[in-house]
Amino acid sequence: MRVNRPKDGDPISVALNAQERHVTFDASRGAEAPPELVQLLTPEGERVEHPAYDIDLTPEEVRGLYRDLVLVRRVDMEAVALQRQGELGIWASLLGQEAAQIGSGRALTDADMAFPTYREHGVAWCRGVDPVNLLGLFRGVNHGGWDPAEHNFHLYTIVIGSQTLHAVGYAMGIQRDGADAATIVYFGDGATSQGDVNESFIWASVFNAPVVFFCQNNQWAISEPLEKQSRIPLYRRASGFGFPGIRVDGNDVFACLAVTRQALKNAREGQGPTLIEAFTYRMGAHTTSDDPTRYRVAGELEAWKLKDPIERVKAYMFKNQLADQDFFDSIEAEAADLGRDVRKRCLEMPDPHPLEIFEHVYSEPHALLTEEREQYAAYLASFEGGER
Amino acid sequence: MRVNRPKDGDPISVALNAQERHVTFDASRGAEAPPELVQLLTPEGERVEHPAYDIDLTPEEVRGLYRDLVLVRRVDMEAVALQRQGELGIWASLLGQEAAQIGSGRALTDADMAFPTYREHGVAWCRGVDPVNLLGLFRGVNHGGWDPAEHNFHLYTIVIGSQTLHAVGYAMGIQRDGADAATIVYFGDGATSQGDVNESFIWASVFNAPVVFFCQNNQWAISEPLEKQSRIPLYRRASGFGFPGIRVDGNDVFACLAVTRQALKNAREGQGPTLIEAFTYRMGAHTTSDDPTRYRVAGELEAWKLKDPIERVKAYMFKNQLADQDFFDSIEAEAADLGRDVRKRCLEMPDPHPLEIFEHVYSEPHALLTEEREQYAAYLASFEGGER
Amino acid sequence: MTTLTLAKAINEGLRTAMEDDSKVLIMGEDVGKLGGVFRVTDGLQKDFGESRVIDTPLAESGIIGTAIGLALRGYRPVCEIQFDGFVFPAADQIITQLAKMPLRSLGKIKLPVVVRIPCGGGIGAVEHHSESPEAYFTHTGGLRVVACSNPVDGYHMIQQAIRCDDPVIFFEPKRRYWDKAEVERGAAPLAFDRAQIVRPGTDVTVLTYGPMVKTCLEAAAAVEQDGRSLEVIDLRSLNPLDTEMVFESVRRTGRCVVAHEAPVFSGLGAELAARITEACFYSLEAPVLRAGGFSTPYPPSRLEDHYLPDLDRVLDAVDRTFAF
Amino acid sequence: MTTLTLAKAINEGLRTAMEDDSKVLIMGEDVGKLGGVFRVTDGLQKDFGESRVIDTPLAESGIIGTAIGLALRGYRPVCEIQFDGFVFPAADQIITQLAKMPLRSLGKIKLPVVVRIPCGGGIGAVEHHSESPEAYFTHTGGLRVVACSNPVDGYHMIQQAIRCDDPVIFFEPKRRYWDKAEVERGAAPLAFDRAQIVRPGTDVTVLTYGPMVKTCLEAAAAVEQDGRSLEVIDLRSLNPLDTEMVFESVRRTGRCVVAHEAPVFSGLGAELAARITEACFYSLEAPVLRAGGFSTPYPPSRLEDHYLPDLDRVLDAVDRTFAF
Ligand SMILES: Cc1ncc(C[n+]2csc(CCOP(=O)(O)OP(=O)(O)O)c2C)c(N)n1
Ligand SMILES: Cc1ncc(C[n+]2csc(CCOP(=O)(O)OP(=O)(O)O)c2C)c(N)n1
Ligand SMILES: [Mg+2]
Ligand SMILES: [Mg+2]
Repeated sequence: MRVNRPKDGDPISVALNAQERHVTFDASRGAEAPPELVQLLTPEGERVEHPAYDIDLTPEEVRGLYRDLVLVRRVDMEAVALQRQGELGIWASLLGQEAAQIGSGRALTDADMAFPTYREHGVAWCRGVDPVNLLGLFRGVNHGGWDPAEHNFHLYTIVIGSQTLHAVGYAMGIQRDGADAATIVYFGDGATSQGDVNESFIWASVFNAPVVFFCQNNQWAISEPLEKQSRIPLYRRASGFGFPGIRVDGNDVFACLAVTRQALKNAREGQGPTLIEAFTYRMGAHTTSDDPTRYRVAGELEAWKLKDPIERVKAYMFKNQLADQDFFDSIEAEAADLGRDVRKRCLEMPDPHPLEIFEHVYSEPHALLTEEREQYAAYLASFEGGER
Repeated sequence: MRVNRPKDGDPISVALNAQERHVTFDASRGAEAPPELVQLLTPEGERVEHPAYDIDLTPEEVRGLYRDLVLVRRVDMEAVALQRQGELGIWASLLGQEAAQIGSGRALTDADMAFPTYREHGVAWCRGVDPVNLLGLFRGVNHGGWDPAEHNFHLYTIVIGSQTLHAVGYAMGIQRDGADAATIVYFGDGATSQGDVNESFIWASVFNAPVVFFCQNNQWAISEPLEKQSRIPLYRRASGFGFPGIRVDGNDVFACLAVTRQALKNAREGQGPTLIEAFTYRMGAHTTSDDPTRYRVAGELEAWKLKDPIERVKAYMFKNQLADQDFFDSIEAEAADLGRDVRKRCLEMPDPHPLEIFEHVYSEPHALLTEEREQYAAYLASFEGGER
Repeated sequence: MTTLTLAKAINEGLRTAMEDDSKVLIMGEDVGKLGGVFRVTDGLQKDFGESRVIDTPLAESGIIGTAIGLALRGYRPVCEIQFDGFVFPAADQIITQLAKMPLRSLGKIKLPVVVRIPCGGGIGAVEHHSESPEAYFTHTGGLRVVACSNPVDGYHMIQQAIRCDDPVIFFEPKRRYWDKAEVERGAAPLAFDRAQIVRPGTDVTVLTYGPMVKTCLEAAAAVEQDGRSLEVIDLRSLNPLDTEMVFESVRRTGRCVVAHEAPVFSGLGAELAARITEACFYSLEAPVLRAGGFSTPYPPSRLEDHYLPDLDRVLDAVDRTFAF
Repeated sequence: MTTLTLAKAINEGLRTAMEDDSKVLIMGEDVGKLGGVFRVTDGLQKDFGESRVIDTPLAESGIIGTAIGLALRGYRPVCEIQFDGFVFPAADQIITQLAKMPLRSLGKIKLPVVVRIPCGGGIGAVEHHSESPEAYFTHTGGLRVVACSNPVDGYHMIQQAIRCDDPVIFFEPKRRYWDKAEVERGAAPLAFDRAQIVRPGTDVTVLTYGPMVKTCLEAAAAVEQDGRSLEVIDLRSLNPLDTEMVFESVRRTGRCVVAHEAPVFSGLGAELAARITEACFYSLEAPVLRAGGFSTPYPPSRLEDHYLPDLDRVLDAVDRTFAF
């Protein structure tokens, strides 16, 4: 093990330096120490120590995390392929962010509640949401449709940042219930600029709500690099609102797990909110509609490939003989099966009936929609065979 | 002189302590040193030193500041009286905040631009806006109506926080013009919770815009005490956005002048934004419609009366023989004249013509308003004598 | 039977709802100790505590956003927007989240959030304190929009709104807060989405809601002596509309005027006019005419008596329907 | 004459405006290097630099709020809202500030800010990417609201919008971005607030704008063989409306259908119906009928062909006007 300190010239420090360059204000007037990154597993698969955070995992648990990482990447790949083949309208890939999502997702207890953006396929996996359920939105057969209460995993939210307020409100509910639970809310680096996200920091702080803000800083908001959102590291935002912020290596599943677990524990114990900035990288396009070659250089991606969140766990497991080749083969096989299963059930997903347009808008009868529904039903019936 | 350190038990420290009590998070996890308050003149009228800020004022300048303070208080009093007599619909008194406004207002150069809330009568005064112009909005004869470009003083803004974004945009314009100017924007403690205000911090920081955020923390947002908006001192908010924040004694006109001058200078010189928290107290009601006895204890006001922003300057002038009784008498007389003049011209303010409803909504002809205007003119004409 | 002002009637309705269901919360700016700037929540924090009557930070988006979160956790928040003109910072949370989340979940989520908005002009206030933003919400599928006009409805409708499992935008006519009426607490209230004929008549149907109900009733009384009989309908529910009652009335009278304070252009009156014309085409002796605010921002208060449709403007529209 | 897509025509219009006036700025999310998600600002940052084509932080209120500040300093910002459904975080800045500030100053302030909004459905997108929020803005006095429907208008109207001293909400029909037409750069454009008869006819006036213009033209072509002649009017300006042209047409045809993608309830079609009925009461053979979106949130994309009024739905409305 070595003490955690990103090496000069490694992609993370390069990125950090690039970011620091944009800090133009006089360092004597309020600048803080350079950001420290909690890391427990290096890109090379070495375990490192961190003074404040550690984690003790059984080989079984490590294998479990590895399996999670591989399987969610497989689901994601399959979804990208499904989109390419026209089976999904669009897909927001989590490629590169698996560790941030699995690490934080596995830190949650059943009683905790998670509020995702549109990219938390890994967290959904940890919560036990059937991956096929995630596809409906992207296929265009529904806007989400799962029951948030079933797995304590809220619906995907597309309007950037709105879910942060829902999460804080939910956490205020937990407080009122006196429940032993916390809320975690996910958002991106771009989202930190939205008024709602900052209001959610205020609410959480003022009411000391049991919420963990989990920002996946993948360094891009579509084409905009991080410096369009902030000139200092994002985790520092929290200090301005009076609660702790911490930066974790978002490609290190151990560190993400350890840091999130601690923050959730603090929240449950009445110590209020924490902001976690998981420093990671969006290895894919923003979505399947995006073309990142228009705005970012290829070298960046290449550098980050060396920090791959899965490879380092694999290297660690090899080095420490936590698994043999059979294990890795079996996970590959499971992944292939899962991919096939997801694909098959995606293709089977039925289109909604036209009259579903009028369903679920209100929970009690609504005269206007009843009227529109009847008129449209009659209209449809007027076509030959009742089909347009 | 004595080195600046608020005494135990004085109202400011009491308030600070009260506020600190609400800081419930573990002090070892990110808490900062107790807030330091820049003060150059004590409530007793003693000049004190501050390591980072000082000011050198000629007797003439001190007398000028005193005159400003007294005259804006007089205008404010007159407006309150006018409201009581039914001549204004409502009035937002600046009582107690004169030093914050005169100090910061006198720090501005002609080229600088100020964006007020609805309470910056003192800043308006410094910009050379005729006090009577401020009354139109409160009398209900217009929504403001002055030309912001005439004195580089923007219109009053009632929607809490919106003007902060305007100010940053304006500052971005200054940058593009390469002008030697800065922008200052005023807002209250309550306003710091609005998304817009936080977005304005982000914009200012990312674009390094020449803007000074001047928050008058008068400790109340209508009936809500500061702890409903923040659990740490407000000036610290800036650190989360990567620019300096500083707390100044808002009842100390010297300190407000010194700190604002420096922040504006930094802005003009390309060092970007500063947040100034002027720690002060709303000695009056929120507005003439408000009844503060419903939510705050009388003792609080009594304690703050001892920190009166005008009395301390007077004491200082007496002690240092910067003015004689004649001077004070002449200012009183001038204030009385000004009050009479404001009153007289307020009463003379004509009601707008009904058809003005349709004016100034668009700058180019607009068919719909033309039509509505014509119809309403005809309708009015249909009444006897053309009057409803 | 008690005589209550509208403000007090809503206050009592809130109190009853809070007594009936411990999940009901009040949240907003100054709703606690102050009891709201109009005192509609007066005394509730004292009696139900700070965890049920929540003074929030000063941010409307935050109020609605956290209310949604509380509703997801099983609470029934009643949010106060201090004045009509300050609902816009919350527009995104209302329009993209509150209105759409139940559908997003295919009905698995219910969002029983009530957004109370004191609305309308006539109190001599400064900018943003006199607006009538209902059309922004009636155009937003997923919301129910209602307006009360009197203490009886204030008392009952607020309770119905709270009990309703859908999000409700609840308009309260601020210039009528001090109007009094007898309220019978035990009475069975009219259904939440029904209009009410508040004055029967035969010659013209006058459709209105909120603050203009009183104005229209006065207009009806004023022309009675001239032998003109106006039927005044208080719509109460603005989305959905009680078109059944409206159409029946217009078919009987053959003439219709809609009166509201909001700007006429693209206002709710347009929807009523369009819908009535389609449904009652052969019964109409004249087009449906509208008396409303002008298509400008709300003017300074010294002009508001010109801006707001008053008795004369309503009667002018009535007269004009007879000119066809 | 050049053949341009709508997206490219607006791009060229922006470029020309930027060349003509150094105060014109572009701002929004991803408008710089990426050229916008629809490439409408493609190449502009490269040619005009980062200080005139500004990639902003991800916050719509911030975009409009700072644009207002820039306009106060003499700039003419053109803001892009990435998709229709994301305009709501900016609702407050648009409705309470942009629309009202000129009046607040009694005309001393002009706010030449253009808010470009790619709008409408039909591209198979996820939630919030297919909406038609124009009615929220047509109901807001102080704003001009326009919608282009084709490359010629895209090229000219964006320049007119930028030259206009009033704030303009500028809708761009995203599913028509790739439609092509010949654009004559030197041609004298039609006035900004005028409607245009895009297909003359005699039997029914069909009023529409934005993405539905093409649909309505197809509808008109489809029924021509049945001997039914539709006059299709592209409204172009939604506030103010060119009522002169509209009324003249309806008086001629005696029948009118309004088609838009936005929900019918409380939509702009209602205003047109109400206004036309009042002005053309004796000419109308049938009520003005509306073909539009349903009064629900925009559905998932696999249902959008049912939600959006298509050729058949427009013709169904046309048929229904003949049933009266
Ligand atoms: C309010 C709002 N504005 C704009 C968009 C369009 N949009 C979708 S994703 C995105 C970038 C988000 O970046 P970030 O928060 O960093 O998350 P990431 O996609 O990188 O995970 C934008 C601008 C949106 N969804 N919502
Ligand atoms: C967006 C918005 N919400 C609510 C209000 C109503 N309101 C007017 S002043 C005020 C309190 C403002 O407090 P603060 O920012 O501290 O300024 P102060 O009045 O104390 O100077 C409130 C809630 C408003 N004007 N704008
Ligand atoms: Mg990102
Ligand atoms: Mg205050």
